[in-house]
Amino acid sequence: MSDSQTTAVQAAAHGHDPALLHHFAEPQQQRDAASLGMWWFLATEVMFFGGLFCAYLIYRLQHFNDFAAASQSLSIKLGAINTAVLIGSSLTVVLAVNAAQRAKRNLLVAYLLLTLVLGSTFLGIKAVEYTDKFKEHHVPGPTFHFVPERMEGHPEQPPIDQRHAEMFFSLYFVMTGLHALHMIVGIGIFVWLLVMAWKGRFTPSYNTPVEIGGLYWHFVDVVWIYLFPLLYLISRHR
Amino acid sequence: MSEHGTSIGFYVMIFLILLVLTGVTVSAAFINLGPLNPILALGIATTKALLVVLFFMHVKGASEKLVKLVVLSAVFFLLILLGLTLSDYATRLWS
Amino acid sequence: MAMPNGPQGERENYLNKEYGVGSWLLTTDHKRIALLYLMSITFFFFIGGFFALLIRLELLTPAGDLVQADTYNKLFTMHGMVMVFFFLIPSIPAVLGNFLVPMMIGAKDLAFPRINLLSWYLYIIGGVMMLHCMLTGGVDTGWTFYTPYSTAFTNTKIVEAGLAIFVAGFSSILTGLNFVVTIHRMRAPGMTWSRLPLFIWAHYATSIIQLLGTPVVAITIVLVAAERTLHLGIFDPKLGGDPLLFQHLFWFYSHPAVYIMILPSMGIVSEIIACFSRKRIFGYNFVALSSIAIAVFGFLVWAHHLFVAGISIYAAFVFSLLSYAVAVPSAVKTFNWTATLYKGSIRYDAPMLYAFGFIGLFMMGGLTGLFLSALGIDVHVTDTYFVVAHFHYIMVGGAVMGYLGGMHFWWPKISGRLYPEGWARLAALIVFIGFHLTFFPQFVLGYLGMPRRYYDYSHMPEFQVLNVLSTAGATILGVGYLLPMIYFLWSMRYGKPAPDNPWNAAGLEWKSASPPPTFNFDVEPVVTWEAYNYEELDAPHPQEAPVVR
Amino acid sequence: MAGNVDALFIFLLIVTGMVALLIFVCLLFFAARYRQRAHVHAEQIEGSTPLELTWSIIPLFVFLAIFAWGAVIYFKERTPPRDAAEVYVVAKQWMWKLEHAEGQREINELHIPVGRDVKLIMTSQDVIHSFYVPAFRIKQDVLPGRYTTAWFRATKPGIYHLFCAEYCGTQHSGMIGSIVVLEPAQYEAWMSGGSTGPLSVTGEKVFAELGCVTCHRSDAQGRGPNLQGVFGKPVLLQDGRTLVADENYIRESILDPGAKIVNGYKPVMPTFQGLLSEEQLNALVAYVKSLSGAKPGDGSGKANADAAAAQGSQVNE
Ligand code: HEA
Ligand code: HEA
Ligand code: HEC
Ligand code: CUA
Ligand SMILES: [Cu+2]
Repeated sequence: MSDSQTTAVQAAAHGHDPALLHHFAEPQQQRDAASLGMWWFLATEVMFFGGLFCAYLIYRLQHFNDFAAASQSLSIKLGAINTAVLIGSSLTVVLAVNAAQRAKRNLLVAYLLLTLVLGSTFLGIKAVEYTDKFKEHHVPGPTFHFVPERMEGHPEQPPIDQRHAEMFFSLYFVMTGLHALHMIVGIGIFVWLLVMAWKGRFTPSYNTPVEIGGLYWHFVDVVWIYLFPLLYLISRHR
Repeated sequence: MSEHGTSIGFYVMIFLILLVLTGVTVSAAFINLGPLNPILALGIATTKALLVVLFFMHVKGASEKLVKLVVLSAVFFLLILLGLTLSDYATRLWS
Repeated sequence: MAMPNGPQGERENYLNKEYGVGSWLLTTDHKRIALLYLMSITFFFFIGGFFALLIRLELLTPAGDLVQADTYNKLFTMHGMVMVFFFLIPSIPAVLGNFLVPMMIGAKDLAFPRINLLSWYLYIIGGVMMLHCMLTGGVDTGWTFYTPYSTAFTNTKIVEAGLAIFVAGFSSILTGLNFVVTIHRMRAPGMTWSRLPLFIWAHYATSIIQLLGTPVVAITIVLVAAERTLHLGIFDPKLGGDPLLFQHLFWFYSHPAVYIMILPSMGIVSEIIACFSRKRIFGYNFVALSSIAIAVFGFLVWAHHLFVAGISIYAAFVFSLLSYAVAVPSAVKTFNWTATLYKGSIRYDAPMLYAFGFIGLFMMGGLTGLFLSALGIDVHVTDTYFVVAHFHYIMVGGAVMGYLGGMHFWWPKISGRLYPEGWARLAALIVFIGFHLTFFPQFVLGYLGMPRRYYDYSHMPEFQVLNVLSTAGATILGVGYLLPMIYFLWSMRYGKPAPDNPWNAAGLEWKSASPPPTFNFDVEPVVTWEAYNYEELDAPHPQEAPVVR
Repeated sequence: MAGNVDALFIFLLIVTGMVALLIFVCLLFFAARYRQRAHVHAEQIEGSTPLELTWSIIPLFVFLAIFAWGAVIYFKERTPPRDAAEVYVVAKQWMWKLEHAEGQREINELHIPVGRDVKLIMTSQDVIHSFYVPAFRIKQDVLPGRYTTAWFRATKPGIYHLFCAEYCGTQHSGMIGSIVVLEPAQYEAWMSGGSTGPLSVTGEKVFAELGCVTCHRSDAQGRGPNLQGVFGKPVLLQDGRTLVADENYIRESILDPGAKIVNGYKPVMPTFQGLLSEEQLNALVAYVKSLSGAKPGDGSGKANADAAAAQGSQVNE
C-alpha cells in the first residue's frame, strides 16, 4: 500500500468518520461505487451458478426418470428446514442493515450474531445431509450405489440408469457444495462485520460494508431458493 | 438506502410470506399436476426470489434505474444461456 | 523500468514520484499497474510467439521431423492458451484501458484501486501456474479443452492449466468490474455519456462481456477438473454425460471473448482515426452504440463453432442467422471509420498506419467470418486452416495491430518520451507484409482441405508450398514485432522528451502532463467540450501546440 | 454437394470482394485526396442517419441471402436420402473402422461405387473425431455414445483423402485414410470378396443370442413391442411425446431403455449398457432397421449401384 493511501480501516482507527478514499470526490460517490460494484459482482455470480443451472436443466430434461428417482432420496424435511433457516437469516440481515442505518450498535451486533448462528445452522444441517448421503453410498465415485425407492401405487418404475443417477448426485454435490462455499465466505464476511460493529465502526453515514455484505448474503439465499425446488422437489407425487 | 419499507414489521411480513411460499411449494410437489409441477415450483421460487431482491435487497426502492438494469441484464443473459442451449437439445429429435 | 532521472527540477509524475521495487509491487496507481501489466503481457506474447515459430518451423516440411507429435500438440495448445488468456484478453484493457480509462473521463484513479492491484496479482498467479504447467509437461488438448479427451483420455496437466485460466479469468472479471463502476461513477463533472471517447464506450462493452461471460467458462473449467479428478459424470459419455454440453458452455464464453479481444482495439482505432484526420468521428452515436450491440449480440451466436459437432440442424439455423446479426454493427463501424476520412486532414504517423492496417486486416478477417457462419461452407472449412487464417486475421491482424497502434499513440503520454517515427513506420510496414504472407496462404490451404492441428502432412505433400510461404511470413512478422519492442525500450532512455499533447489530440488524457502526475490532473477537470472537438482545436489561434512528427 | 458449396463460396468471394474493394478504394482515395495540407482544415461532419441506415440495412439483406443459401445447402447435407447405401463407421484413436451394410469390413479405407448415395452412420469408441472428405465437402464430428450421420455421392472414380478433422490426441494427424471410388463393375468385383454376411444378418444372430427375441417376437405376444416396421415410423411414448424412431432412438432403447418408454408397455426391458461392443450395437441397429422393409443392407445395394450407374453419373464435383 503506498503511503499516500489511507484505507477506510486505517481512517476508522483514528476514531473519526471513516475517511473518504483519496480518489473519490465525496462519500456519496464512494458509497455508490461500492454498491454498484457489488451488484455487478452479483451479476457475475449469477452467470457462475448459471453454468451449473444450465447443465442441470439439460440433464434433468434428458434423463428425467433417473433424476426424479434420485431426487426422491433427498430429505425434504431437512431441505425445507434449511430453506426456512436461510430465509430467516435473510431477515436478520436486512434488520441488521436497518439497525446500522439507525446507528443502533447493540441491535446491529445482535442481528449480525443471529445471522451467523442461522448461517452456521444451515451449514450444520447440510453437513448432516452430506453424511447421510455418504452412508447411503450416494456419493459419486467407485462406491456409488443407488437403489430407487419404489413408491407405493407405482410398482413399475422404469429401470434406473445408474450413471444418470450418479450424475444427479454429482450435480447435487457440485451445486450445493458451491453454494455452501459461498455460505462459508459469507460467514467470514459477517464475522468481520461483527468485529467492526462491536468496535462501533459503523455510523449512519458509514455503513456501506454492512449494506453490501448484506447484498451478498441475500444473493446466496436466492440461489438456495432455486436449488431447493430444483433438487429436492422433482415429482414427489409418485 | 431506500426510504420506504424500512419498518421492521414490513420485513417480518415479507419473511412470513416467504415461509408460507416455502410451505406451499413443498406441498404442491406431492400433488400430481403433470407438467405443471415444475412450472409451479419454479414460479414460486421466482416469486420468492423477487421478494428477496425487491424488498430485502432494496431494489424496489433503489434511487437509480441502474441497479435494476444490472439485475435485469444478469437475468437476461442467464436466460440466453439456458434458452439457446435448450433450443439445441429440444430440437435434436425433430428431424 | 525506472525512468532516467530528468534534469533537476523535473516535475513530479507517476514514474518518478517513488522509486524502488516496493513502490511498484504495492502500488495502487492505475498507471503503474498498467505498466506492470505491460511488462507481463509482453513477456507472455513472446512466449506465445516463440511457440508459434516452432509450430511454423515444424510445418515447413510435410513430415513430422522437428518435434514429436505430442510436443507439437502441446505447442499449439500452449500457443493458443497463452496468446488468448495471457496475452490478448488482458492486453488492451489491462494496459491501455487501465492507463487511460480514468484519465479519459477525468478521474483520479479507478473506482477500486486495490482490486485493480489484486487483479494484476491474480493474473501473475495464473501466469506462474501456466508457466509451471508448461515447464512440467504442458497440456495437449488444444485451447478448447474438448471433452472427453480432456477429462478422460489425455494424461497431461489439464487441471493445472484449467486452474491457471480460472485464476486469470477472475483477474479479467475484476478488471471489467473496475471499469464498469469507474465509467458509471467516476466521470468528471460535465463528462456526459455523449461526450465519452469511443475508447471508453468500447471498454464499457468489453467489460460487460468480461463480467457476464467469464464466470461461465470458470464454472465449466471447475466441472472439467471435477470430472477429471473425482470422476463425477458430467461431460463424459461413458459416465452418462454429453460432451456437446461442454462445447456449449465453453463457447458461451469463448465466442463473446473474441469480442473482448477486438472491441478495445476498435476503440483505439476510433481514437486514432479521429485524431489523425482531425475530425469528429463520423456517426459518433452509431459507433458508440455498435460497441454495445456487438457485446450483446456476441452472446447469441456461440454455437456457430458447433455446426458439425452434432447439434440439431434447427439450432444451427438459429445460430447461423444470429451470427450475421453480430456482423452488422461491425459493418457499421467499418463504414464509419472510412467515412470519417472523407474531407479530413489526414496525417500518416505510425499510429495511423497501424489503424489503416487494422481496418484492412480486420475487414478481411471479419468477411471470412461471414464464410464460416454460412452453414454449408462451414461444414467444409471448419477445423481447417481456413478457420486458423480467419481468426489470426482478426486477432493478430486486427487486435494486435490496434494494440500496437494504441501503444504508439499513447507512448508519449505513458513514458514521457517520443518513439522514433521512422522506425515505427517501417515496423508497421513489416508487420503488414509479414502478416499477409503468413496467413493468406492459410485461407487457401484451408479451402483445399488441410485440417488444423496436424503436425504431419506427409500424405499430402501438395500442401507444402503454401506452408513454406506461411513460415517465411511468420519470420518476417517476428522481426516486425521485435522492432517496436526494441525502439520503445530505446526511447525510454534516448527518446526526445514528449510534450503534453504531441498529436494535438482532443482527449482529456492529453490535458494532463506527459507523463501524468500521480492523481492524473493537477486541477480537477471540468468537461465542456465534446469528445472530438477538432474544429476548435484546429481553429487558427496564436499559440497552436507544436505538431511533432 | 461439392458444386453447391463451391458455388456459394464463389458467390461469397465476389460479394465480399466487392465490398472489400469498395472500402479499400475509398480508404486509399480519401487517404490521398485529403492528406494534410497547410491552411486546409478538416470539414467537420456530424454523421448521417440515412447513410447509417443504408449501410446497416443493405448488408443485413446481403447477409440474409448468404444465410439462406448456406442453410439450404446445410439442410441437404444433413438429410441423407432414404435409399442410400449404408456404411457403419466406428472411429477410435487413431483409426477408422468401416463396415458396409453388406458386411465388408475395412480399416482407413472405404470403397464405394461411383454415383451412388452413401450414408454414414458413425460413432466413436473413445473421444470425438471428425469424418472429413475435402473433395466431397463433407465433414461431421463422430461422437462417443451416440450416432451422427453424414452422406455424399461421389461422381468421379478416384482416390480421395479422408481426414480426421477434430483433434483427438497424439496421432490425430495420422488418423487419415482414403475413399476409393470405383466404377460399378470394379466395385462389384471388390464386393465379392471378404464379407462375413450382411450386417443385419449378424445383427439377427446377436438378437437371438442376447435373448432379445424372448420379448420382441414377431407376433404381438411378446412382453416388448414387435419391432417389425418400427424404424422410421413415429413412436408414441408413455409420457405423451411422439418421436420418429431413428438410429439414435434404437441405440438408446437398447442402452438406456428407461429413458423413453413406449406407450402401452411396462418398463421391464433390462439395460444392455456395457454388454455390447460398438460393432454388435451397429449390427443390432442394422437388424432392427432391416425389419422395416425395403432398406439396403439386405443385398439390394449392388442392384441400386448398378441402377445409378446406368443412369449415368452427373458430374457435380
Ligand atoms: C477477435 C477475434 C474474433 C472476432 C472479432 C471474430 C469475428 C467473427 N467470427 Fe470468428 N473466430 C475467432 C475469433 C474471432 N472471430 C476464433 C479465435 C475462432 C476459432 C476458435 C477455434 O476453433 O479455435 C473463430 C471461429 C469462427 C467460426 C467457427 C469456425 C469453425 O470452427 O467452424 C465462425 C463461424 O461462424 C466465426 C464467425 C465470425 C463472425 C461472423 C465474426 C464477425 O463478428 C465479423 C464481423 C465483421 C465483418 C463482417 C467485417 C466488416 C464488415 C463489413 C465491411 C460489412 C460489409 C459486408 C458485406 C455487405 C458482405 N468465427
Ligand atoms: C492472440 C492470439 C494469437 C496470436 C497473436 C497468434 C500469433 C501467431 N500464430 Fe496463432 N493461434 C492462436 C492465437 C494466436 N496466434 C490460437 C487461439 C490458435 C489455436 C490453437 C489451437 O488449435 O488450440 C492458434 C494456432 C496457430 C496455428 C495452427 C496450429 C495448428 O492448428 O496446428 C498456427 C500455424 O501457423 C499459428 C501461427 C501463428 C503465428 C505465426 C503467429 C504470429 O503472429 C506470431 C508472431 C510473433 C512472434 C514470431 C514472436 C516474435 C518473437 C521472437 C522472434 C523472439 C523469439 C522468442 C524467444 C527468444 C523466446 N497459430
Ligand atoms: C425383458 C424383456 C425385453 C428384452 C430382453 C429386450 N427388450 Fe426391448 N423392449 C422391451 C419392452 C417392454 C419395450 C417397450 C418399453 C420400452 O420402451 O422400454 C422394449 C422396447 C424396445 C425398443 C423400442 C421399440 C419401439 O417400438 O419403439 C427396441 C428398439 C428394443 N426394445 C430393442 C431390444 C433389443 C435389441 C434387445 C436385445 C439386445 C431387447 N430389446 C431386449 C422388453 C425387452
Ligand atoms: Cu481422430 Cu482426430
Ligand atoms: Cu465465434
